[in-house]
Amino acid sequence: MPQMNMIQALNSAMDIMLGRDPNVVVMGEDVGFFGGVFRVTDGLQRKYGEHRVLDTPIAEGAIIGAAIGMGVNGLRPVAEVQFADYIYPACDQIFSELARLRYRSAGEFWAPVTIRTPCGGGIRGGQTHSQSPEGIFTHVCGIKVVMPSNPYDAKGLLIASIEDDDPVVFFEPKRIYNGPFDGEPNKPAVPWSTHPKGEVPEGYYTVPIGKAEVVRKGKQVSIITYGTMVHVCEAAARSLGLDAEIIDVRTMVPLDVDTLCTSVKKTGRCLIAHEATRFSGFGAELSATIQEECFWNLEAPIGRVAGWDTPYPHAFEWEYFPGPQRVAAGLKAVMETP
Amino acid sequence: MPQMNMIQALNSAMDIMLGRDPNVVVMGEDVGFFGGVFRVTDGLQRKYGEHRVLDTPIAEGAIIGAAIGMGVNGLRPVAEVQFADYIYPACDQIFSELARLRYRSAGEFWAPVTIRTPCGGGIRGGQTHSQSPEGIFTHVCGIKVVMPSNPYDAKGLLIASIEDDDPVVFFEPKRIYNGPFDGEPNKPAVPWSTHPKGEVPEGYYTVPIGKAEVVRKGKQVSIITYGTMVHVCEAAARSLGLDAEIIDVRTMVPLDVDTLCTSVKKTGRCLIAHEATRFSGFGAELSATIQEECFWNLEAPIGRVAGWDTPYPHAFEWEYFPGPQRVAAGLKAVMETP
Amino acid sequence: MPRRSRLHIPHAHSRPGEAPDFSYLETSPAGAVARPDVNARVRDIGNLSIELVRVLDDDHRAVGPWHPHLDPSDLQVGLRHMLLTRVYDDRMQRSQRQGKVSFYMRSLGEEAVSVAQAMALRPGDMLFPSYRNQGLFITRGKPLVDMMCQLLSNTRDMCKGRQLPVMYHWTAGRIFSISGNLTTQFPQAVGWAMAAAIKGEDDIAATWIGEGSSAEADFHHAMLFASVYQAPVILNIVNNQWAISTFQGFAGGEQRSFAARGPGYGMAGVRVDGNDFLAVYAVTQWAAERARTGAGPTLIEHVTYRGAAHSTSDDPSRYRPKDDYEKWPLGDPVERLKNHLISLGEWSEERHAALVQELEEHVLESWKEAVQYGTLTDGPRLSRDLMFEDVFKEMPAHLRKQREQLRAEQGG
Amino acid sequence: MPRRSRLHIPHAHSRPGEAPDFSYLETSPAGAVARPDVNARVRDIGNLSIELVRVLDDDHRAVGPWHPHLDPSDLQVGLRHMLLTRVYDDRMQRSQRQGKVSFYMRSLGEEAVSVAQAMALRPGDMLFPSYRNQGLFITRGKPLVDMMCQLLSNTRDMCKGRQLPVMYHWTAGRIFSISGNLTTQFPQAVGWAMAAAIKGEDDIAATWIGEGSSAEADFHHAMLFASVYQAPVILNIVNNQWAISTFQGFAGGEQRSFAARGPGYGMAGVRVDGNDFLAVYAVTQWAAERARTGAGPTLIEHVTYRGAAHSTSDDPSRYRPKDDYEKWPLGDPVERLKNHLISLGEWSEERHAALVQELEEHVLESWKEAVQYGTLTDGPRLSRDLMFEDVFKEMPAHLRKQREQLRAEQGG
Ligand SMILES: Cc1ncc(C[n+]2csc(CCOP(=O)(O)OP(=O)(O)O)c2C)c(N)n1
Ligand SMILES: Cc1ncc(C[n+]2csc(CCOP(=O)(O)OP(=O)(O)O)c2C)c(N)n1
Ligand SMILES: [Mg+2]
Ligand SMILES: [Mg+2]
Repeated sequence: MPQMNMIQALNSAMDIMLGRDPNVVVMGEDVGFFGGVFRVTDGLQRKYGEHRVLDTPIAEGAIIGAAIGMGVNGLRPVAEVQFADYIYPACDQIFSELARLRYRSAGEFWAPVTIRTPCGGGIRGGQTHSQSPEGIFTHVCGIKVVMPSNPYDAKGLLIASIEDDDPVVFFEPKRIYNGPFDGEPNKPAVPWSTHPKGEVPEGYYTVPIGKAEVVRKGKQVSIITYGTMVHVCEAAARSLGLDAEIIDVRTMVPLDVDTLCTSVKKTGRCLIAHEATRFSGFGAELSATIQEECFWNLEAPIGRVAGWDTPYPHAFEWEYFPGPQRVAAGLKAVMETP
Repeated sequence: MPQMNMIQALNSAMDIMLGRDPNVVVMGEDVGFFGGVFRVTDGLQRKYGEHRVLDTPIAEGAIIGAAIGMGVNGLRPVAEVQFADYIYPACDQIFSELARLRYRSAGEFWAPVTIRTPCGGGIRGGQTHSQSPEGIFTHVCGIKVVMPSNPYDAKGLLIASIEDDDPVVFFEPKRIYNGPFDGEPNKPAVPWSTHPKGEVPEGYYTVPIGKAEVVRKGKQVSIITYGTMVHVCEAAARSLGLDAEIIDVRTMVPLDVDTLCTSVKKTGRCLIAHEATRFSGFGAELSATIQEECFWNLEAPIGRVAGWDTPYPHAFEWEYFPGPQRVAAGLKAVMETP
Repeated sequence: MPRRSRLHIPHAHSRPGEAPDFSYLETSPAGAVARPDVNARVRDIGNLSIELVRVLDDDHRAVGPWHPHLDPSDLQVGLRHMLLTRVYDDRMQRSQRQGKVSFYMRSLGEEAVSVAQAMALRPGDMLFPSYRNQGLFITRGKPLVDMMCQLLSNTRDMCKGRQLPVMYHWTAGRIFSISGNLTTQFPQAVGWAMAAAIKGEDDIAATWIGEGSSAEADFHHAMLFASVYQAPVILNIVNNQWAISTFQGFAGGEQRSFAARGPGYGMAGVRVDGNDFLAVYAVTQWAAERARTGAGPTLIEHVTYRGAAHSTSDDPSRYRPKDDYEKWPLGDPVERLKNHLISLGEWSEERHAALVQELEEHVLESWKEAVQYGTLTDGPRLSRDLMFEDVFKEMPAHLRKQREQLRAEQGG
Repeated sequence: MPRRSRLHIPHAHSRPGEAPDFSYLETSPAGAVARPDVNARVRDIGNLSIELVRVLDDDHRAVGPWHPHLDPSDLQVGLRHMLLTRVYDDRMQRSQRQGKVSFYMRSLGEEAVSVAQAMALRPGDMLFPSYRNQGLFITRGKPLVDMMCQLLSNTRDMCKGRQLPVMYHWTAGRIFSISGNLTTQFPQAVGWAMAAAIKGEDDIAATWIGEGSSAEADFHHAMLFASVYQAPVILNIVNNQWAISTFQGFAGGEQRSFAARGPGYGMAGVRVDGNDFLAVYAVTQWAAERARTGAGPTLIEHVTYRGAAHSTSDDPSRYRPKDDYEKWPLGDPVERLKNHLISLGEWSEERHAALVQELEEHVLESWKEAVQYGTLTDGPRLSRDLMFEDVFKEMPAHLRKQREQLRAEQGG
């Protein structure tokens, strides 16, 4: 099986879809001639031409506005927002238009737009290149929200997103573009080739939207997480010698409540972890839902581990990042019963 | 004591602040000559002149962008966004700039902007004049988020917001502009003069930001809510003959966790209610926090009652609105113990 | 407290109680503006964005290079559509006043814009309207009953009860869903046109906003993308002088025409008398040919006047003189086309009166039929289950659950 | 699969491996453009937005009506600031390559814009820069050590470690905090200027974006508000031909100059040779006088070239010819001012070399001092507690709690 890092896997997903479906177009700032600032679209314009892989002006709102119109006219736009921190100029087109078009037109108009955007910190990006705004998008009904944690899922979920007739906001945790990351910045970087999910088929396949994955079976506690934090949580649980069940949410909307709750009902304990700011982050919805569904099975309060409720500061990146220490502290609290 | 409805109370707050502080300016679409589409700024331009009360072009992003610059230059802008549904074009200026300016400049620059915006449904506004997007703003660190439920609080909180050196997004539940509303659209409208909180002092006073209020003391269950839903929850609890403790959150950020948790620890049961869409709404954060703090006191799962996870449909306004039936069903569930 | 201020505040030219004053309006005589080749370079036709293209003169004659030489029968069709729009508007306005409809917006005085443009475009061209373009639907032949059912949110509502009245759409008629959010359709139309160009199809897109809405970011987004990719699109600003209570100066019209934004973005900009059916037709034809032949997009500013209130929620007597509309220098589009046809010997007051009556009957008949399918308050209603559909293509579990909850809540 | 497509795709004029090609650039001879009165009406000075204001001719002489007649000593100050900017950039770039600084952005080739404009404005005028305006800080006298400490996120970092390198601010120097989000400062500057006008104060605002950034909505927001309220502001577009990998055609520059957007919005627009110190100075002075006397805002397009990479994260050899910068027809701003001074007999190669050496030493000294206050990796560090400050004016309970949590997490 070929090895791919996440950049290659995402590139392969778009390559395959550009090849299979003449209506797929890729667009965004620097995605064409240059192949993207993270090189995720490298080579695609050369291969499919500049009418299928479009460089755009620097106007996120216009990119999404135009993509909606293209979608209405039968194309399947895959639009890149260069950093998730720069998606806000497109909020109105996403929230008011993309998310609601099918609804307001009673199913007659819709735009199958996929919005790809790199998120998360850990690359010395400071407060404007590190954000994880996924929580905001989960509150807007009518869009699906996806975040993969590894190359295999990245490719399969991106293909599924492009094929989906609903709009999808697809977050790419940029810290793990090149390798899994356990939250210890001083350890040598590990490539994806060391990870089973770095094995990625060359061809077409999908990973279904709306399905969480149990990435580690365990009995003592359920850790519910996504993106980069999947790897951090694995390391933290291992360091504590806990038999944790670790679930990668993968799709935030629609949420796979069954998989999450089956696990929590079994273990009786639950820790939720994400890199985004804690207050009103997606962890809140996870916690509230699990509490509603699993209350009678809980042996301790559901815990949340997250980024602090501050911007992501350049100098304190690793104090901000919810690393293995913070996860371990969270796990210890969840394991206690008075 | 004079009687005021919420429109008059808000108008009075701005009138007083325009009078006390020459740096206060009021700005927005139709707020000047016309006095606002809900008449909240009626008469202010006549009284303070068109350099203090400014009509603006129809560009919410520009209104907030300009307000930030005005704030940096020593003014205290009170900017109206005509409907909360139209705040999204301003997301980037609010999230990336207004919320972070003090932080990124290490406290050297800031803009004390208050953004007023009418929210909520129940006025046959359809999907673009009915939204309650407050939850989204609570996830953005650096802005305070306020929603009053009555004229007295509206005036006191708006004055406190204008005086606050942090930015505040101030949501006004438009359904209760003219009178409290218990969720029964077919009953005759009730004016604020029938409600104790319709008594509003003429002069200056503040209601502190960051303090929830126990609007009804009770023993059996804590209902945590805000805005229009305060009145609906009161009616629903009354109809069930429950001795509910009802708490009006008033300020979402910073959240008065103590007042909420003191109550839930006492009653052991908790229902959270808001009009906004349920999934990842502010109720999720309330539920998660209360669960974390009060887990060992809970006798039943915390319940959530909210708008459905759909846009607010014109024809099904009352099927969408979380009225007394939905609240009562939620209360019944919370009161059950297996 | 009053401080010396250097800030310029645009002032409406007349306010309630004052005499209407339209001295600010810059016009050109009918026939005075040259008609350049459709392939003209933008830099050579800057005058089109400042002058005012007009065809009908004060004596009701069609003059000058923009005269589109339409058959009288086409003019009669145009007149009919404009009148039908007006009669429909009047009747629906009354239905709102009677409490049958929750909200309504008339297009009084602006009928020529929608009707002439719909006629000048091809059926395959895709239209992205604002809420004041009912004339597009009417001209393309959308049955009035369908439109009324939307207003009533009834069992035949094309929007399944989800949208505020007037937010129609018509897939078969190639008219996009109207949004309550201003200007969002502008970049979408450009994207649609870009897709047509990518696919090598000949259809073009056209879209409309009010002058007030040109302040929104999406105006710029649309202008920029249209210019950069030379998208086959017509971008229309209907300058009816008023947003809600603010006049066009608050959208930038005091300093420069709206059409002038076109050349600023390297795009053709044309300022046209929006109450002159023939001029609007001719300019649209010119812009459509430009777009279709790959000569680029066009921004058209239609200079017109909002004869009615902004919507049924609004009282214009609070912010402008009561008789403003009567004094509008460019007259009334229906009257002007009617008089032109009469001057051609192709129309008469009698035929006109008969047509009005016919249309009134047609509207009334349609209304009678529409209310049979239910109103907001009476009669058959849509199933509440529909509320949960079309949020996604397939209903996810949490919405199925909420649908059940609602059924339980409402007993059944 | 390839389909016939009519979509226009802008093409860079030369790509890696090709010979640089600047034939697209439209220029005017030095001295050729008239200098209108500062009170000229926008409609009468449209030419300023199309032609190119230049003062320095090919023989290094200052010619024509825009010649600002500065004292040679002022020109020497300007040269010094430009050179210091360049030397500082070079040294910081190297520090980044050595891993001392996480990120850096040079302004090579664009130094005249910041330096001449800062000199032409008054100290009280408020500046809202982009990330490529380090020359503003340098010209206004911000100590280099302060700027370096920001790059190092060290204990004397004015941003307390919160911002990416180059996102300086300087309250006392009246320079606003730089944002990582493009164009957001544009409407903020207009708002600042509106406030100055409301308060009746004489200070004006000036703000800068790259030509690529003019695509963002905030460009339109700023243009519109500045025009409607005639705000005392100068809006600058630094057209250095490139965003990251996309050339200026992708921001609309292929169809029309960026300055032409000005007249489109009813605002003065001036296109100036951005590598001509004297021309930039003169145009800024003209625009500032307009703003200060209430004659309205001005949009200035500075035609220049980004001589270096976009940032230290970028490799321009992937998207443009390696020798592009050398072939740029408008030359280098430092060389041009130097040669002008020499031609005036007010400068020499020797004095120049000595100045460069002096500045290099100054930069090195400053760097030595700055690193004493810590670097990202070594030396004293800011207290991590600072992370929780300034989110709000007063720290709310949840942040105090998180601060405790972090202390516990990190032991103590
Ligand atoms: C984003 C947004 N902001 C504000 C509104 C409220 N609003 C609806 S119509 C209108 C005035 C629009 O004026 P104009 O564009 O001139 O159109 P006209 O009504 O004259 O046709 C306003 C402010 C809205 N619908 N959407
Ligand atoms: C809103 C936003 N979108 C995208 C980016 C990423 N980005 C940073 S600089 C840049 C190019 C800007 O080019 P230009 O405006 O021409 O400025 P220059 O770098 O040439 O000075 C891009 C795309 C950003 N910082 N902010
Ligand atoms: Mg209008
Ligand atoms: Mg540039």
